[in-house]
Amino acid sequence: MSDIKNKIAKRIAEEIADGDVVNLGIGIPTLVCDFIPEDVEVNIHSENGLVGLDREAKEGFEDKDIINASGRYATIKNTGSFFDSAMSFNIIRGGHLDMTVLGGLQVDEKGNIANWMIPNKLVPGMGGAMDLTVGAKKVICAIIHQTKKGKSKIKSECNLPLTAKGEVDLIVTELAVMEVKKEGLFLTEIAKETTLEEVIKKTEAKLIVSDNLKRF
Amino acid sequence: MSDIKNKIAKRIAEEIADGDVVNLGIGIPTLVCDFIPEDVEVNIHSENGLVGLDREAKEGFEDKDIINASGRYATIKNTGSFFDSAMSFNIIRGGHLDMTVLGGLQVDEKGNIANWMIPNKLVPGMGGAMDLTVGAKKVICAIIHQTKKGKSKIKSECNLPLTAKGEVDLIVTELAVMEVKKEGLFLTEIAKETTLEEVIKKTEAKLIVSDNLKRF
Amino acid sequence: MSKVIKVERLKDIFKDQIRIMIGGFLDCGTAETILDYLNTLDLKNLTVIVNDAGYNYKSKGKFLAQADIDKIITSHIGTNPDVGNKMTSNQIDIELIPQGTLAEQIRSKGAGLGGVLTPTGIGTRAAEGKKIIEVEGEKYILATPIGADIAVIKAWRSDQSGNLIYRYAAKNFNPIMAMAADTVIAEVEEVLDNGKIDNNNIMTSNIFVDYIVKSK
Amino acid sequence: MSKVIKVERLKDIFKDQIRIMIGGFLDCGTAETILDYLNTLDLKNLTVIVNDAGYNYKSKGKFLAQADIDKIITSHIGTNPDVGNKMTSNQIDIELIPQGTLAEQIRSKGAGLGGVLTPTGIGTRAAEGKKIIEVEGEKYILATPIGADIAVIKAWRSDQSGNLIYRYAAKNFNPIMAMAADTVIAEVEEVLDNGKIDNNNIMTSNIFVDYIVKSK
Repeated sequence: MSDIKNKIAKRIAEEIADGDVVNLGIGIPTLVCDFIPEDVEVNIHSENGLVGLDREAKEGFEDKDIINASGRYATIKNTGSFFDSAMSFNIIRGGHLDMTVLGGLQVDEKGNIANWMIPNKLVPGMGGAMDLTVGAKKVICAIIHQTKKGKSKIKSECNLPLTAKGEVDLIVTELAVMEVKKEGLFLTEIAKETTLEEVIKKTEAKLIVSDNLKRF
Repeated sequence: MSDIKNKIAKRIAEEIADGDVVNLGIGIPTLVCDFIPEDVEVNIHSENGLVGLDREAKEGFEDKDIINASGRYATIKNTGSFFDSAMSFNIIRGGHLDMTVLGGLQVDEKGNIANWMIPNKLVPGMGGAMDLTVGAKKVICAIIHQTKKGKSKIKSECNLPLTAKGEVDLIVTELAVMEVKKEGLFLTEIAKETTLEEVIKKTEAKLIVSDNLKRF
Repeated sequence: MSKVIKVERLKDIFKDQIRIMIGGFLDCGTAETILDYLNTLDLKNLTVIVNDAGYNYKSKGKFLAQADIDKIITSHIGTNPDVGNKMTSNQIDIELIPQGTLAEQIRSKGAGLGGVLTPTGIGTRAAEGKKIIEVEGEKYILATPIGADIAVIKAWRSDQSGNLIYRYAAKNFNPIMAMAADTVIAEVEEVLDNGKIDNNNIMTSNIFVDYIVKSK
Repeated sequence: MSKVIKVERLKDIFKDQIRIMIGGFLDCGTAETILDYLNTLDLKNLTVIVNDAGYNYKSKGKFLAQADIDKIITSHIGTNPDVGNKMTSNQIDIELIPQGTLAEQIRSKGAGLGGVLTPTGIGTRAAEGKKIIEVEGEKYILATPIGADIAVIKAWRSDQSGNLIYRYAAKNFNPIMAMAADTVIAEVEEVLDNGKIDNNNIMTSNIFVDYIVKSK
């Protein structure tokens, strides 16, 4: 399982350009950090009110007033800064983030994403996810291709309550990289460990296979 | 003339309670400061971005970054603070000022005030005046009773473009103190130097004379 | 005059059936001394506005899990299963709002605005029952002001007059809640004499703060 | 990487027909070195967004009086008779907006909002041509976002990465303009090495700032 998650995170890391301001959600997105090359400087925004987020704090070096959005003690780069929640979401909603990476329960070929509730079962709330998907210039959904029961999470249409409508730009799973375009979902890359047939079979959404299909 | 202005300012100073947060406009309102008793602590807000405004700076002690809303070098109390213009007008519009004192070109019996332009003649702009009149809990208009040509500035209805509609609570001139109420304009005080007849004669607005008319 | 009070004084300030805002993001920037004290009172039929439901075993999260609360307005309750259970069993009404919208709604109250137009949540459940306004072909949700009777906020340092400086990521919702409640109670780690606080870096002016409680 | 540039580099950044925002309240918090340099360029058909028109004999006010400007969006021009004359003789279009509304419109742009509802100006000329929206029986003006191609702002200190700290009342419109333009140029009095700035008190994060010019 952690291999799968790392594969997704590693591929997403390639999307980050030097100098980008990026917000990484909880779960797989957090792992993206570990795969960013040393020569790529990324400015990580955390919606609880900081930019320039660095690694988690070492034991014994925790500062009660520096946490990340998961509530874990963190550190900040020497060029980092802090702000209140209104400013934090001005940054998010105002288009000042180059990218956000979010997990998902479902995502679909229209770029819809559902990741904040399962009616009558799990209702944690949307937190900052709705703002992040609407506001960031590029929205990447980091998602495991299928549910534990073998159902595709890459749907023709999400049936869980949406986090955002038509905002996802790129979907990365352990099997495939898919771009959301007006014409539909473009399959641009498949994993080295899979076949085109397997990807199509495991994907509910209709895929438009790129002429230049790559491996990752 | 300065006698007249000081009389108005002195009377308005009596309206200020200990601890009040107050914004004083340019002109006569600025003079109000000089008449506040020592035991009344007033927190003066200046719309350019500070609260706790103190006297103007002495020559040789000016700080380029501490000015009042008239652009004059000022000083700040040791409990004062600074903020940006969005916050400054949050304070104004959000009802966090106990009082504002403004000058006027005209004011009327419905509590309308005009003080920002004379069409085709003087168009300085409204600056912060529209926000101040709408936002402050109590709006006092400090105004000389008549124009130089002997016309009443206390009108039945303003004919200059309005700064605010129905927002003035109290009008203080060198001749009279008038409260704006739903029923109309209540004359509650007249100057020691005048007579009721003179005030009525010099006032275009209809006055409801208080049963308990006082002198000031 | 000092605004510093003993935490026990709050017994006379908090009443049944009021609306309380509580600052903080998870544990960070939460007034733990005040919340611990509130957990000893027997308040009834409260409404609470808070970013998240925290953790059920301490301060804010314990209060949300155990106090007699009719309604919580929040962006996330996923960290507090007790609150989730109370919702599922209809013991409590939970209104979930996107975090950035919640921040703007609180700010709007303090800023005297009638609301803001946000693109966040268009096409999702967050738009249900909300007024939709179109500006230049784009749809926005009208997010109206949210205020409270009392705000319980946390800062780092204050002076006796109530000026506040926050520390690092402990700002979050505290500065905006400081503007949005009739009575504002700030818990601080350190109370300085007037004149000893760095007045260029005061984030919340003393005009907003009614009481100061020192952290235990 | 340092964002510090020589003021002469601005020749390549400013173009004809662009929208420029300029921070400052009268003289205070205005980027005088940059404005003095712009006064040597021959830019054409500009639109300028600025709190006030300043004084005609220096920096901002001189620029507004002498440059080839088609339109100024501002709250007050009363201090600059040259700008007033240009308006009267129809050489320039002046859009006057209440100061607090102007601040919110600039903030809205940076915050990704579709606008805010303000009570300021209802029943006055400021409401003419504006959309009026009623919320709970109260009328509000819909104030829509105002952005620019370039913002010219003034801060006190920066680090090489572009984090900004302002000084006293020189904040005014600078922090909100820093969020509302495609390119943000900050003039500062002092440039510190990364890590040397007090990062708890950074008011504008480096993510907003493109270039730093040191004051002469």
